[in-house]
Order: sequence, then C-alpha cells, then structure tokens
Amino acid sequence: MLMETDQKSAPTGAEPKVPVLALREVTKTFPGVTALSEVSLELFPGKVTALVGENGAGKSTVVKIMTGIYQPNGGQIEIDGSPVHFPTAQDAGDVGVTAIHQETVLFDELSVAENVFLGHAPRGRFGLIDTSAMMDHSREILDGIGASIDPRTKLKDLGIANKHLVAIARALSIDARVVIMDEPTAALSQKEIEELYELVEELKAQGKAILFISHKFDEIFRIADSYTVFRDGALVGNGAIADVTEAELVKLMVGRDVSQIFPNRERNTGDEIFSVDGYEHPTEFADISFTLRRGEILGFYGLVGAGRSEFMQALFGITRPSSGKVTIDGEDAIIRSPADAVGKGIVYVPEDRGRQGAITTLPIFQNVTLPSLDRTSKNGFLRLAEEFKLAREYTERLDLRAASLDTDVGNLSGGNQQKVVIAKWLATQPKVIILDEPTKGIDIGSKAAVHEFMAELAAQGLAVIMISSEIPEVLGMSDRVIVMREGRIATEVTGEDMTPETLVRHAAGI
Amino acid sequence: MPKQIFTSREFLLTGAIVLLLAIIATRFPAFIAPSNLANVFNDTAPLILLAIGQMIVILTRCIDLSVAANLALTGMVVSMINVAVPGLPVPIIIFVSVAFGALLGMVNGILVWKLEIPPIVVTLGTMTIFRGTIFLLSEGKWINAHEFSEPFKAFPRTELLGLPLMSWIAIAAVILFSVVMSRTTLGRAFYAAGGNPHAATYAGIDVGRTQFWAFTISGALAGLTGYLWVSRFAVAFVDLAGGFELSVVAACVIGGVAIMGGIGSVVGAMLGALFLGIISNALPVVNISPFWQLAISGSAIIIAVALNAQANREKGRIILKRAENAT
Amino acid sequence: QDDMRIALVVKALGIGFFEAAAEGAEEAAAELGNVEIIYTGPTDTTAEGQIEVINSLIAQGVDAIAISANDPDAVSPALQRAMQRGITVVSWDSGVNEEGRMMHLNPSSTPLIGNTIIKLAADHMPDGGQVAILSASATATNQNAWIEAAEEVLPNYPGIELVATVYGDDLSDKSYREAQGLMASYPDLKAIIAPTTVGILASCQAVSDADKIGEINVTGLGLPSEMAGCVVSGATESFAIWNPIDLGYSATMIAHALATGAATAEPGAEIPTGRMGSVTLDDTNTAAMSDPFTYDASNIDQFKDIF
Amino acid sequence: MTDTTRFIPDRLQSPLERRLKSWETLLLAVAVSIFIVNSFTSPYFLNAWNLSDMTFNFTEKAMIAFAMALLIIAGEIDLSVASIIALASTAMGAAVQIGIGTPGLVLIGLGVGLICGAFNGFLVTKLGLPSIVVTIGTMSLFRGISYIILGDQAYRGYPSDFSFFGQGYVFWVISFEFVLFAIIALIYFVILHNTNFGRAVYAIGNNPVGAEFSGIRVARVKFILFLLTGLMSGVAAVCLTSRLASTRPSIAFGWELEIVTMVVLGGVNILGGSGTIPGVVIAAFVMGLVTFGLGLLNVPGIVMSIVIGLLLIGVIALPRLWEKWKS
Ligand SMILES: Nc1ncnc2c1ncn2[C@@H]1O[C@H](COP(=O)(O)OP(=O)(O)OP(=O)(O)O)[C@@H](O)[C@H]1O
Ligand SMILES: Nc1ncnc2c1ncn2[C@@H]1O[C@H](COP(=O)(O)OP(=O)(O)OP(=O)(O)O)[C@@H](O)[C@H]1O
Ligand SMILES: [Mg+2]
Ligand SMILES: [Mg+2]
Repeated sequence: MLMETDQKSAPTGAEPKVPVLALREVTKTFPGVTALSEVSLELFPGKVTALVGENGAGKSTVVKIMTGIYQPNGGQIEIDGSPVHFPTAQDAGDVGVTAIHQETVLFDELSVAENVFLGHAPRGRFGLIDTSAMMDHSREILDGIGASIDPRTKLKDLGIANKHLVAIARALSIDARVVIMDEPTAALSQKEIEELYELVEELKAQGKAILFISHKFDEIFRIADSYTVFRDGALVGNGAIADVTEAELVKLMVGRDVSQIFPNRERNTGDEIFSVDGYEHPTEFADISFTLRRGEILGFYGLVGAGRSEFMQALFGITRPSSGKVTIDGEDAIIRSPADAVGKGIVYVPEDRGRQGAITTLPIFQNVTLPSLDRTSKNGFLRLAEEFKLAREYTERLDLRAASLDTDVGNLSGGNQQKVVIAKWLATQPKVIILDEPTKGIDIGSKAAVHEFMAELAAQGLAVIMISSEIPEVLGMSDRVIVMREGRIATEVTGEDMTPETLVRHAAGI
Repeated sequence: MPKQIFTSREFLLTGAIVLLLAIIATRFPAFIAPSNLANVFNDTAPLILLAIGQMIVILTRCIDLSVAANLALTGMVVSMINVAVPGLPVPIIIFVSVAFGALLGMVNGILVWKLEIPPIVVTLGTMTIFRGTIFLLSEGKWINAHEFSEPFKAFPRTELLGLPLMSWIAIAAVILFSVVMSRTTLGRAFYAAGGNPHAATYAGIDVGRTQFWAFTISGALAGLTGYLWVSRFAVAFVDLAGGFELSVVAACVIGGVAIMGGIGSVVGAMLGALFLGIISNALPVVNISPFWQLAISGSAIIIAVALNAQANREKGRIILKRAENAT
Repeated sequence: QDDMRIALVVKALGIGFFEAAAEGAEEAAAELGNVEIIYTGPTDTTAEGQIEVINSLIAQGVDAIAISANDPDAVSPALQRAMQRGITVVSWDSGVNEEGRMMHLNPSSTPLIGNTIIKLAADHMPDGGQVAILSASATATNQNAWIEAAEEVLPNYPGIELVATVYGDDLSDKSYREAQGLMASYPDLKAIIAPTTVGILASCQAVSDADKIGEINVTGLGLPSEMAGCVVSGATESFAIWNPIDLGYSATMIAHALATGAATAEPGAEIPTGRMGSVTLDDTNTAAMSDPFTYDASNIDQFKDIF
Repeated sequence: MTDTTRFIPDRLQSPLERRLKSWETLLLAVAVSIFIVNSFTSPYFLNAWNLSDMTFNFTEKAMIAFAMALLIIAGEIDLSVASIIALASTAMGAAVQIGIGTPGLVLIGLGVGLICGAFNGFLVTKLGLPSIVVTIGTMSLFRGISYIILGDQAYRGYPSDFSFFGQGYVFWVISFEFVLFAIIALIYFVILHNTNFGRAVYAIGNNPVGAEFSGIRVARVKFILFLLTGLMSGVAAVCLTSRLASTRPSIAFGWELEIVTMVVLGGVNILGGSGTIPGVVIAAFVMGLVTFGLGLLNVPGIVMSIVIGLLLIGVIALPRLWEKWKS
C-alpha cells in the first residue's frame, strides 16, 4: 500500500513509519460535555504508546472511538493512512483493532469460549457456529496467556482475576494489529500484573501496535515507548518516554506542579471509641478483632479479593455476620442493616461509587440529606429550605464543584461525586467513617484533596478506617495498618514496622 | 457434565411434568394413554409456539404483551382473506400469516429500538390497538365455521404419521429455534444483549436491533399461531385468545426463563407450556372443578419463580479457604 | 329531537344472534316511524362493560333501554338509576333482576326450552345413554334457568343420563376444549347439549375433529346460518332456536309501547307486539315470546340465509 | 481552577419554570383539549349530572393507580390488584351471607386487601422474587380463590346502607366516590411529595442499592408500598361491590392493565425513579374524558381503547420523535 509520508496534523512526526492507526483532529461531544476536542494520536507497529491524563480527560472516550463504540462528531480515523469508519465494534474488530476495556464487559451466563468469540465465532456447515472449533481455539488462546481455564465453564463461575484473563483472551482472539489496554492492571494482583507485562512484550515483538492507558507511573515508565497526555479532552503533549520525567508528565496532566506528598498530621489519638470482637462469616471472613481510637486512621491493606470490602460491608449491616460483637463508645451495638449502622454512628463510603455510593440520577442536595432526613424534616414532612441549608454546609466544607445543588450527581466528575458521598455521611455526624478505596480511579490532583480531607476528619476526632491497595497511600496516611489475607487478619503493624516489605509479605502469605 | 444435566432446569421441569402425569394417572389412567398425550400436546401447540417467541423477547430484557392481540388480529386478517378469496391455497395463507404477524412484531420492535420506549409500555399500547383494529376491520362481526373454506380449516388437523400438522409445526419450531438459539450469531446475540446489554455493545452487538428481531420473531410466531388458532377452532372474533398473553408469560416463567433477561431455553419454554397445558387438560377429566384451574396455575407460577430464584441466587463470594473446601 | 331513541343493549357486539336481533329492532323502528335504534354493547361479555354503556345512555337521555344482561344483579343499580331519570327499561333474552327493569321478555318459556333441548337429544337416542351440557358463562341467567328446567324434565326421559354440565364462557376456544374434555372423560357420551350458539358450534367442531360424527350428536340452540355446516356433516341431527329477529322486533315494540305510555308494565298486562301479536305479563312482569322451532336437514337450506 | 470556595446556587431553574416544562403541563393541555372537543361533539356532555356520572368511569381505578404509582416509582409493580378486588369482594359477599353489617363488611374488604398486599410484599421483599412475575402468579391465585369459593354463583343481598359507597352522593352531583378519590389523591400527593417516606420511594426507584447503602430500609419501604396497594384495592373493592350490589368472581376483570396504563400515561416511568401524583390525577381524567366522550357518541369500548393505546404510545413517542427530528 502506498502512502504519503508527510503527516501534517501529526504533532511530533519524527517516526519513520506510517501509523497503523491514527486519529486526526477527532472531536467528541456529549450533551453538555466536550469529551474530546480535536485530538490526534498515532500508533505504530511494535511500539507501546502510553496515554495519560486526569479522570475525565477523555482517555476511555478515545478507546471507544477507536473501537467503534462511539462515533466521533468531527475529525477522522485512519488505518494505514486511509480514512475508515467504524459504525459498530464489529467493524473495528474486522480491521484488527481490539481493546481490553476499563470495565469488564463480559457475559456471566455464557461460557468462557463464547465470551472469547462472541460476534466472531468460527462457522461450520450451513453457516452455523462451529462449537468444537470455538472450544479448541479458546483453549489455545487461554493457554497462550498462561491461563488454565476450561473454556466450557460459565463465566459467572470464575473469580475476578480469571475474568480479566478472559477479557484479555477475547482481545487476542481476533488477529489484531492494534491492541488497546484501558487500565488493564487496576484489578489484577502483582503476579498477574507481571504476566501482563510479559504479554505486552510479546505482542510488541509480534509487531502489534499497543495503546496503554494507566494512572500508575511506574508501569508507564517500565513498558511504554512513547507517551501522549490529555487534559480536559485536549492533547497537551506527546513524545518519547525516554525524554520525559515523571514530574514533567504530572505537570502536563494537571497543568500545575503536584507533589505526591501526604499531608502532615499530628498523630494525637484519643480514647478508644470502637471495637470489633470475633467477627465471623461462613464464607467470607473469620476471626476478626481490632480496636479503634478517636482521631486515628486505621489502614486496611491486602491483595484484591482479600475480603476487606466484604468485612466492612458486614460492619455496615449489608451482610450479616454469623457471630461477633461490635462495641461503640463502650456500648454493645447490634447492627442488622445500614440504617442501624448509621444510627450508631458508623458510616461507609463504598468502593463502587456509581452503584452503591451515590444515587446518580437524583440531585446533589437529595443525596446529601438522604440519611439525615430525620433532622431536616418535621414529623416526617420534608422541609426543602432545611435540606438546602444542610447540603450547602457540608458540600462547601468539601469545596464541591457543581453548577447548582439540584444538579444530578451523575453529571459530576468522579472526584466530585466522591465528595458528595462523603458530604452525605459527614452530615450524619458519624463517629466512625469507613472509606473503601477512596482514591481508586481518581486522578492525582483529586487524590491529594481526598488525603487532605481524611487528615482533617481525623483531626476533628473521627475514627477513620481506610481500605487501600496502594502501599504508598496506606503507609502515608495510616497510624496503624491491618493486613488481611483470605478473609483473615494476617497481621497488625504500627510505627517502625510499617514498611512496604512487611505489608507485601503478610498480604501474600510468604 | 452429567451433574450439570441432572441439575439443569429442563431436567427438573421434566421431572415435575412426569410427577404431575403420575398423579393424574392415579385418578384417571386413560389420561396417560399415548393417544391422549398426543392430544394434550396438540392442544398445547399454540402455547408452545407463543412461548418460544416470548422467551426470545424476555431473553433480551423485554416483554411482549401484545402476542395474543397479534394472534387475534392476524387470525382475523387471514380469515377475512379466506372469506374473500376462498380459493387461495393454504401455503399462501400461512405465508401471509407469518409475514403479517412479523410486521406487527416489527411495529413493537421499531418503537423499542428507535424510540427507546419501554417494551411493557409499547406492547401494552399495541395490545389494545391491535384488538381495536380487529373490531374496526370486522365491524365486530364473528367469522364462523361455515364461512371458512374446507382446506383452510383442514390444514392443522391433517394427520402425518399419526400426529396432526399442528403438532408437527410446534415440534419443528422447537427444533428450528433450538438450533437458531444455540448455533447462530443472532441466537447468541439474544443471550448477550439480555445478559449484559452494556457488554453486548462492546462486542459489536446492536442491542436495540437485537430486540427488534426478537419482537419480529415473536410476532411471526404469533401470526402463524393466529392462523392455526382460527382454523383449528373455526372461528375468528375480536376477543379471540383474550388474556392469553399472561399464560404465555407464565409458561416462560415456569420454563425457567429469567424475567431479567439473559437466561432461558427453547426446551424450557416448551416444557413450561406443556406443564400448563397438562394442568388445563387434566382438571376436567380428574373431576376437579374447572374453577380450581386459575388458582392452581397461579400457585404453579409462584412456586416456579421461587424455585428459579433459589437456583439463580448469587452464592456470595467464597474467600475463606475452609469454606471453599467445604463446598 | 322528536325521534324516540331506543337503545338495544346486547351482551357483546359481533355475536350473530344479537346482530339478527338488531335487524329486528330496525324493522320495528321502521314500522313505528320516528324511532331511532341505538345498537350498542361492550366488546366482551362483562357486566362492568355494560354498566359503562348504560351510563353513557343515561347521559344521552335515551327514551328506552332494552337490554340482554351479562349479569342480572350487577347491572341492576345502573338500570335503576336510568329508571329514576325517566328512562323505560326492559330486559330481553337474558334477564335483569326485578328491581332493575320494568318487564322481561323471554324468548320462549323456560320450561319449554328446557324440555326442547332434552328432547332434541333424546329423539336420536332410542336406547338412552349419557348426555352432557355445555353452557355459556356460569353467570348467564337464561342458560341457567333452561338447564334447571331441563333437569326437572329429565325423569320423563328414562334411560337418558345427564353426566356433566360445563361452561365454555361463550368463547369458542374454551368451549371447544370443554367439549374435548367431555369426550375424554365420558367415552360413552352420546350427546352434547349446548344451549348457546357459540357452544354448539364449538362442540360440533370438536366432535368432527375427534372423528366422532355418528357417535356423538351435538344439539341445543344455534343459528341456522351458522349451523348449516354441522347439519350437512352430520355432527348435528337437529337443533332449535327461536327467531332472534322476532325477538329484537318484539323487545323494541314493547319498549316503545311502555315509553309512550301506550301500555304499563304490571302483572297481567297485555302488551301489543306488532306483527308478533301480543305478550302477557306474569306476576314477575315476565312474558314469553314464542316456541322454539326445530331445524334439521330437511329445512336448514330454507332458513340458513335468513338468520 | 481556583482554590477559593465557590458559591453553588440551590437551583438553576425556578420551580415554576420546571413545572411549566413538565409532563403534567402537556397532559393537562391534552385533557383540556379533549374536554373542549367533547363539548362540541356531544350536546349531552356539558351537564352536571353527566359529568358526575363520568367520574365513575375512573374513580375506583384511580384510587389504586395512586398506590400503584408509588410502587412503580419504587421500581416494582403489582398486577394482582384487580384480583385482590375480586377476592375482597368475595369475602364481603360471604360475610353478608352470615349477616355481617356494613361496618364489618368494609373492614373485611380492607382487611383482605391488606392481607393480599402483605402476601405480595412478603414474596417480593422477603423471598426476593421479581414482582412482575410474582404478581402475575398471585393475580391468578387470588381470583382463582374467588372462583373456588363462588364458582358459578353470585353473592348478593348487600345491606341497603352499603350502597352508599358506590352509589351515594355527598353534595348535589358530587358522589361519595369522587370525594373519596379526591381525598386519597391528596393523601398520596402529600405522602409522595412532602414526606421522608416519599423521598425514600424516589431514592429506591432511582437506585435501590445506593438507597440501601444510604441507610434506607429498602425492603421495609417496598413492603409498605405493597400493603398500601393492597389496601387501596380493598377500598376500590368496597366501592365497586357497592356500586354493583353483587359479587361474581369475574368482577373487575382486566383492570390491572388499565390501571398501569393510567399510571404510565400520568408520566410515571415504568422503569421506576420518577413520576408525580398530579400526573396520575390528570391521566385519570384524560382516560375518563376519552371513554365518556366517545361513549356519548356510542362508540364501542374497544375503539376507545385504541384511542387510549395511541395516547399511551403517542405521548411518550412524540417528544422523542421531536427530539430526533430536531437533531
Ligand atoms: N456516555 C457519556 N455521556 C456523557 N458524558 C460522557 C459519556 N462518556 C464519557 N463522558 C464524559 O466525557 C469525559 C471523558 O470521559 P472518559 O471516560 O473518556 O475519561 P477518562 O479519561 O477515561 O477518565 P478515567 O481516568 O476516570 O477513566 C468525562 O467528562 C465524562 O463525564
Ligand atoms: N469473582 C468475582 N466476580 C466478580 N467480581 C469480583 C470477583 N471477585 C472480586 N470481584 C470484584 O473485584 C473488586 C475487588 O474485590 P474485593 O472487594 O473482594 O477485594 P477486597 O479485598 O475487599 O479489597 P478492595 O475493596 O480493596 O478491592 C470488587 O469490586 C469485587 O466486587
Ligand atoms: Mg477511563
Ligand atoms: Mg473490595
């Protein structure tokens, strides 16, 4: 195929070859939001391009445009230099563009093989799907990535890590020329992450073009050849990874200098306020006991799937433990539902913000006052003025950014949604606040704000429990760390013992 | 693998049907004579056909409340055609009924796909509109046995290898759709679109269009059943098969189709239909007052949905090692 | 506004029997002059549907309502309200309880119909045997009265055994299935008696489908136009019916007479019914029109084009 | 991006502006136009007594529709309401036979409604079954019990003072039923729009998991909603039985779909999360006006249902078509 080699729209076009896939001044708008404005991006065979940017910068939107899930409003997509259209995901697959998406987009009720091949299954006689060929192919691909999964099992019977491997197998099942990975390591454990890096190397060696999206700088610097930075839907920089430092990247992303330093806290903890004694559940956790003081931040570390969320949700009354006791302020507390927990002063900021944390289709003020209606209402009758007052008080304290208090929460950015959830709980004036992965998927700028805020809560005398899978965050924020493994407490560490090595060792059980 | 077969919904339902037959046989042995069972099957054929269509619709997270009205309207249309042109050969009549039914199904499908109106609202509306259209077409008049041509009436009763054609059509539909559902892209798309619509878009499946095809198939089957129904009972009128849509949904539910979409099978739908068919045929002969029928099928639905829910209940995650070994 | 408006309310629109009755009503209207017939009714045989129809007739201030009721009790309060607002209310075919109408016109006398339907069956069963009844809805007053009357005369027909009474709700498919059920439950069944035009047709179909023509005789009340096929095929030896045209005609005549004050509805009163002569009210203000007439292969061709 | 605290206004749009652009306004316009059309097409329409009679076409259904609206907003549905009427009416009829007086009858009617509602609520909230199937089951079950009790019989002989509920007038042409309807509408308006409970209903309908995680007792709220729906069915049963002065098992047959239609026409999202009581009130009037207006022209009921069906789809489809056409 003959191509013209001069690419006028390519920002820095020193690459020798023609890009396999290129975006030219692509724009994408949603009602009220411009997700992408005239961005350009080029992917070359055998090269890994890292795409970085804050939450909502438009990274996943680019992925969806490249794979035919969204249609751009302007600009064009080029394959080997000639313009193409991807009306559906199928069309992108047909020319060899494949993606591991940020969310796991698979089918619980279908078999592993069908998940791998849905939409492009091998055909046999009469154009019917050739089931046995499909099984064989999937087994080959799964073996290829070191996953020993029977392709006949239903997807719902797999654990989260295996599901992710199936998603990867699906991306590899078409003979791809371009492989896109949108935060592929977010749900994987360290071991699986290493395997993924190996896979990336292998794909690279096969001459595939790779787009790699991540918030983790260590891995970007480890595997990428070049980088592209988005800010607020616009391209703000690109180049070879060798020519850039982490600080420069961060500055490009956020538009200002950000330090990864955790807030300095005065660690003066008060009296014991909360204790858990012998919490047990038939399948999820066992034998959990600990205590907590006023003004203390207790970190919970563990590998993904260690059962931290499950245990916290039991504390919050979502699931019932089979035995165990909770004491708060010296009194026994019986918690059978979240309503009970809130009544006792225990609140929980869940990991799954969109589904569990906020009611995204209701306005901000209603989200904030939902658990506090008893205080804003009179004899069970609503008083809107009181509600606005309460909502304003707490959202202002958190420096929420929103157009108005009656905007639906779903219209806010991820970080601001998190603030609404926290405001909702602070308005109930709790004693213990549990934060489950409070900074997961949150960009570096917002992250610092959340950390700042946690420190402030502790300073005000709240007892804070923080689940986190990021070691720097756990070490930087906590006074004390409990490490969980397979539903049990592996160890509890304080002071000098709080080192990355101890945490990892206990979390992995080595 | 065998364990999977024995715990499958279809197997359990077959067991329930055999048990039901055994109970009936204790009071009325002649009921399980092969000829009578063939009769029961033949009687249930319309319900089976409609249940297959409904199952596909429910798979895609929709519901089609207009099936019975579609059946009646198509039945009236082919009857009027038959009255107007008595010489028209039956194959053409069948083609017209399938095409016309499919067309009505497409109306539902378009509204769901292009305007994204919730299926229950769409089909609630078209249900009354279809019925009303029959009234407008027929001016409310019935078409009775003596007005139909003989070949028109004879078709579903014609016997082939000892079974009426009506039964053969149901059997053929079960086989055809079993293959379609398990071995074609469209069939798998129904499962995918209903099981996880979000993921389906990512896999290149147009969920709306898949739903459109589900409604079209349901409509086509309803149209075909419309012809079979009017020719079998030799009558067409506005209220033909009134309220039958609920029996159809009930058959699906009993057959293990999950109302939230994504789960169900053709064989299950057929078994669910047979279960209801056996009950309604058996009550008169075992001398239970027909007034019990409604309460019995209601209880069957509740029990079936409770059992299905039990089977589908999320087991929760197993994190503890000891619990994993225990199960 | 000088036209007198008489509403003929039927059980459900579209049933051949009532269409024919409406024809008779129009005939009466033409004869009387200055009378407008409003032929109306619900689309399915429910009392609630009829009440809505009655309410709108009251609102229009019609002069008279002649109704064949789906439920003798449920429609009664609505009809009482009609009478309070000065509307003449008569029932015909299927009656309303006494409070709800001024008079009721039976198509024929109940004992006579009861006897006829048994006799129709017995005539073709020289050796006796089992018979079953397939009725319309369980709430249809007229059907129930006839069945009761039939049971009373049963002892007069030795050897005839009534084994079951089932209900097809005047739905063809349900009636068909009930007929099938009867044949399955009573292998020795000799006759199915269906005192309803829908039921008799469905039974006929069921019997011919089961290849039992000659074994089981379907009889009862039916319209010649609809029954012609059954008689030809032999599934039905004979059946009976009164003339629905005459019934609609008479009901209209009576309603007109009462509404104009030409006659009063009271026990013993004689009300003229045009070409049909006149009817005499008994102590429940009920009158009978005429005897049912029997149709068989010999005369069906003559009547099948009329009604 | 500055770091100073910014002021966030309470609202962007004034409540009045929001109301003017709402569904209710559109529906009100429809209702007024139908009213005007009716007064031109029939000389009998503008008459106090006739308008009063018109209200009987919808009051009983609307009472249930209010409770149903809350249930649908919370993401559930109850298709058994008409069958609850049948069962409650049957119970009252049976009570008449043993000589229970009017106050007792009312209590029995309401009590049976509550019990049925509790049964539905139990199946849905305690066993976690999908309400659309559960209530298709109980729909058959409740009416089936009526058939078992009554068979082909009817209960009559209600005490004469019992007739007040369905046939009595409070003031001139204002019927008791209409007054009851207005009071119930007001109560439901306050419950849904002005209480904590109503806020919980919306929260649950928008995101049941999020509501649970916010400390709302989701199961309890849903259970209460089923109870309320059962209770309102009981109230409607008292009115309807009184109006018909008799009970048969087929009473109120098919009402469930008309009630759902009324709720959806009133702008309640069938998928849950949004809707208002004024919307349902106006929808009740729209349906009453359509059926009564056409009734005055002696248009058969089935043709009216075409109009209702078209309205149902039309009022949802037109705004969407408009949007599509604009963009
Ligand atoms: N379907 C949609 N409808 C409306 N707005 C959308 C939609 N999808 C994305 N957006 C908006 O477009 C912007 C870019 O979103 P995108 O998901 O691409 O961000 P991202 O860079 O992938 O962020 P993250 O790091 O959180 O994954 C955001 O403001 C988002 O709210
Ligand atoms: N088998 C599985 N199927 C589906 N999702 C799973 C599975 N296992 C884990 N997940 C999801 O992966 C995420 C992490 O798992 P989990 O919540 O158990 O980890 P954790 O130890 O509690 O810690 P954390 O909350 O920090 O991730 C959760 O969102 C969980 O729902
Ligand atoms: Mg993203
Ligand atoms: Mg977790």
